[in-house]
Amino acid sequence: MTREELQTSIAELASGATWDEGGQWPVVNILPEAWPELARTLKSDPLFAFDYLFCVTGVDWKSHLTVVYHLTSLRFRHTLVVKVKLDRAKPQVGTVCDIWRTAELHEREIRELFGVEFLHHPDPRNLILPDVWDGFPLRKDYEDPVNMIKL
Amino acid sequence: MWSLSKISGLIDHWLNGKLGSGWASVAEMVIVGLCVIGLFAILGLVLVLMERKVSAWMQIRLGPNRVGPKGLLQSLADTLKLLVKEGLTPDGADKFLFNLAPFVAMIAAMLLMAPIAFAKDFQIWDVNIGVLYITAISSISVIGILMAGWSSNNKYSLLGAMRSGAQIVSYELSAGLSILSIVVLTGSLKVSDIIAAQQNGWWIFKGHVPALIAFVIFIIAATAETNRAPFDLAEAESELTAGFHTEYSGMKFALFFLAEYVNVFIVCAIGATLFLGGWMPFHIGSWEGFNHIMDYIPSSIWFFGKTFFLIFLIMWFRWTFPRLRIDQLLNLEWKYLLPIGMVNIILVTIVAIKGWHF
Amino acid sequence: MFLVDYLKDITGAIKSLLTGMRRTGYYFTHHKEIITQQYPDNRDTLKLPERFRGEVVMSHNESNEHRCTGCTACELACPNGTIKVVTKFDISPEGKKKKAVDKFIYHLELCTMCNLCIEACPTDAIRMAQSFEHSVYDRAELTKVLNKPGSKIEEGVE
Amino acid sequence: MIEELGTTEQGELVINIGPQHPATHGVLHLVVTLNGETIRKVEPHLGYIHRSIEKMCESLSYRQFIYTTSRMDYLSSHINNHACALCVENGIQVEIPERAQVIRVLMDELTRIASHLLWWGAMAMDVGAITPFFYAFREREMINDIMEETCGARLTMNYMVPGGVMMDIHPNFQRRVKELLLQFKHKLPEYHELVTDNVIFQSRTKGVGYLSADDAVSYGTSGPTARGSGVPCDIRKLYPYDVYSKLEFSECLAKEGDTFARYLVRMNELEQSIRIVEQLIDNIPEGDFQAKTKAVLKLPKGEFYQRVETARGEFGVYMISEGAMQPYRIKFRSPGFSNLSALDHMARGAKIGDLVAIMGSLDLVIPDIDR
Repeated sequence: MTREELQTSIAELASGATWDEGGQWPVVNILPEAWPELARTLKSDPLFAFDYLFCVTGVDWKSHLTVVYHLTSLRFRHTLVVKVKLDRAKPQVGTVCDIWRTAELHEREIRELFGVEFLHHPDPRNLILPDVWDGFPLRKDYEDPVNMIKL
Repeated sequence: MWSLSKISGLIDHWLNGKLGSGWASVAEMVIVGLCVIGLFAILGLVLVLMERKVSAWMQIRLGPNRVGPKGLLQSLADTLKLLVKEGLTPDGADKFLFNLAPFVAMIAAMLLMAPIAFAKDFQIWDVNIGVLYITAISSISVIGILMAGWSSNNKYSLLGAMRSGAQIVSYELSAGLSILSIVVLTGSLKVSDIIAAQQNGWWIFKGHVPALIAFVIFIIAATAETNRAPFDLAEAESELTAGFHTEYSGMKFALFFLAEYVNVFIVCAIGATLFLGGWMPFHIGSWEGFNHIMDYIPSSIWFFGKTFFLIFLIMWFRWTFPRLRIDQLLNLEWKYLLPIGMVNIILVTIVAIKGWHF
Repeated sequence: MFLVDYLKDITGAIKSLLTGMRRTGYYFTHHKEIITQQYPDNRDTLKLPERFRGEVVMSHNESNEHRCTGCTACELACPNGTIKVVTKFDISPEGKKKKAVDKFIYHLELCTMCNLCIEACPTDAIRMAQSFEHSVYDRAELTKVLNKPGSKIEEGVE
Repeated sequence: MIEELGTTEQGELVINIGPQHPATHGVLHLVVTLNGETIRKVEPHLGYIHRSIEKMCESLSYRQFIYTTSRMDYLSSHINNHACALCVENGIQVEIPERAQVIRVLMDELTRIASHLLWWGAMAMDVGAITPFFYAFREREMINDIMEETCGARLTMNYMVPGGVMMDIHPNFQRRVKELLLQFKHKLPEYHELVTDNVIFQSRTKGVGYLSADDAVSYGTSGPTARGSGVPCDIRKLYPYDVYSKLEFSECLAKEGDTFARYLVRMNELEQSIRIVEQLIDNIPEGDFQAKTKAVLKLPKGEFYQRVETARGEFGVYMISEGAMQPYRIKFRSPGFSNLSALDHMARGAKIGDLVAIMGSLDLVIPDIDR
């Protein structure tokens, strides 16, 4: 699907989705409530067939957090970037690891580094950090005077 | 001519003259015990160095070449290092069994020395059930390994010990069958008789194809019984770190290490005795002249030459092959070696009854 | 047929094992293939390529002059804070104040040999040396002052 | 914190493989639940070598952060650097001279050969054959020497800079690469004799660690791991960068999806990489090795994503710029992390020995997983 086609067909699915201009791939911004539903459609609908989730990450925008999903379809070779905007005080989004299994480890990583809670995640434990870690290291306001060396 | 049997005879004569027959035999036992321990130490040193050199040359490396001339004293230095290292006993281990296990492994290896003929008329104990004795005692070594694995209170050790148990119990069968085929050919369990029967040629040549098959099976089973690659599942370092001796350190570890090498020596010595004529020089039928020339080489050199050839073969396996998986290891035994061994022993029996062997 | 397959399996397996053994046997007997370098013994003949990045050094000529102007371009380029340039002001014979390097401090223990400082240097004052045996007993020895004592800037380097 | 682990209620044995274990090639920690020798579950515990490179990069300039990526997948450091350099170049809109592009691709492929060689040796060692490791290192050493001569370092080169490469190739470069190719052609059959054709190796790897094509996609695997299951995913073919679009090489695929298939894909990739190097080594165009760039790079506001194919799979750099001298956020999509997530699925029901073989075939590099 071309960029325009993607835009129109996804706009029908998720109301309130906004699109970022420019960039190499179409970027859609949605709210967390709409995400698991949209994800399921993106994966199962043969028009999209977004079967390959190649990158999941979080970004701290100081005012809010986003979780960014990079999706591609191995059949059609089109790519879509989905940004889910989250409240910084209580970031919550539904998990997609039942749709794309690779999300399981990625979500666990984002959970501990950004403090995003993935609802219904089957194994929400710390993957990288010790269990008793305090704070979310990849947030912009994270301070750790002991382990972070300022040059 | 100088020979080991003459020296032993002289010592026997001298002791009997000095002490009387009762005390002389006690003194001889002590001497023999010391000799066995000394042989152990020397074998350990030589075989470790040999293994390191063989592996190095196969791996396009130089190998140990720092300690002593051409690195000859390397294993001595290793031993010294192991001697002065602290022997740790892990918390929660069964201390008695943990400390006993290396000695059990050693003693099992030591007992096997008894019926081996190192040279002409040079044998500790020429018992009339020599071969049976060997097969019986060699199964004891698994107890040491199981003991070590169980008492270490370590899951890797336990897994290694269990693997080793399954492995040795299985491969005993093939080893036994292939040994049996020589017993069938010779008609005697006595080691000296078996060697004497090879006066006019070694069994591997005289016994046609069945003897060759028995030899191949024996070598495979021997490699497995000594827990050497490709059958080193008991210590499989990429899976179980060090298997049953994961928790051992210092001299206790060294004893396991030594027992492994001595076991290799012993199974190779047995293989050499049964299939390659032991100390018997290379004789061909009734070629008197040729046989006479061969007799000029001392019998001990024949024995050690053959044994070390087999040891080299086993080392060659180790440094070439990947390791088998536990189920494949058992498959190999029960699906391939054992049926072949059984068919083979029938063939050997036919050969023996018909007198087709030379 | 079952028996034929069974025997084929066995012969195929033995053949593959023997080819492997022939390969290791070849190397066992051909010692000229050995590639071991006996490192501490071959120090005299061991020659590292001229681009090898061992540590940052400052070139000095015979009259103990270096080319560093103290511009701190290297300090800015360094990702790890390895370099600290302490500057001073020299008074030239004409009475003019001129910025010059006082101490060029180099923390070898922080350096990742990324070569960015060398690339950044506008006057080619620093370069990478080929030494690689850096181990010392006290980590303080790894903090080095690269400009030699009493050295001054080469004539004509701006 | 890892609680005291013993046996579960079902009488299953829980063992810790790692963080220090000969088979994990680094500080990977796997908590394995066993029933006898059979694996019930594999849980990875990561973070033993996590340096938070992504956070570090937020305070480094666009020239500086590239060197940190050499420390992630240290076996494909050139390719990682390449991805970062491409990403920055994409932002500053600079045209790379042809010569620099060719040098970069040459270096990438040499790195891939070196990486696959190390993997081959380590894989053989995992299944218990130690000797192949040394044969692999003999050829790998030649590549390292070539790298040392041209780039100045053996492992963490930091040779790619935004705009091209840091220095021109060494005058000896072409001669030595040709020597390497000659030696390699001579030695590659030995590798097959020693390991590929070995009956023990085949029985250890065939049918072990099966990963279906659907699962491979769902788990986000890439590189030889996915191609072993028949998923075409070679970024060099699908989204070519630099001069890859002009080169002749084929994407290596296998259908079986088992450990041996992944092994064969990597062995074939070695040959394809040699093919690429052969095509380029005599055709390095004249010209600059570096485009003119500003001393201080500033990227326009926006997001940039660059995908490249490392020896282990797809490596992605996701860079968000706010127009400052430093990136606002960088995410490295590492191939090992996604490939690791499929390990549990592949290893269930296998034996401990199989787990080691499967890990070997995934070619995990732990700093790449932990970042």
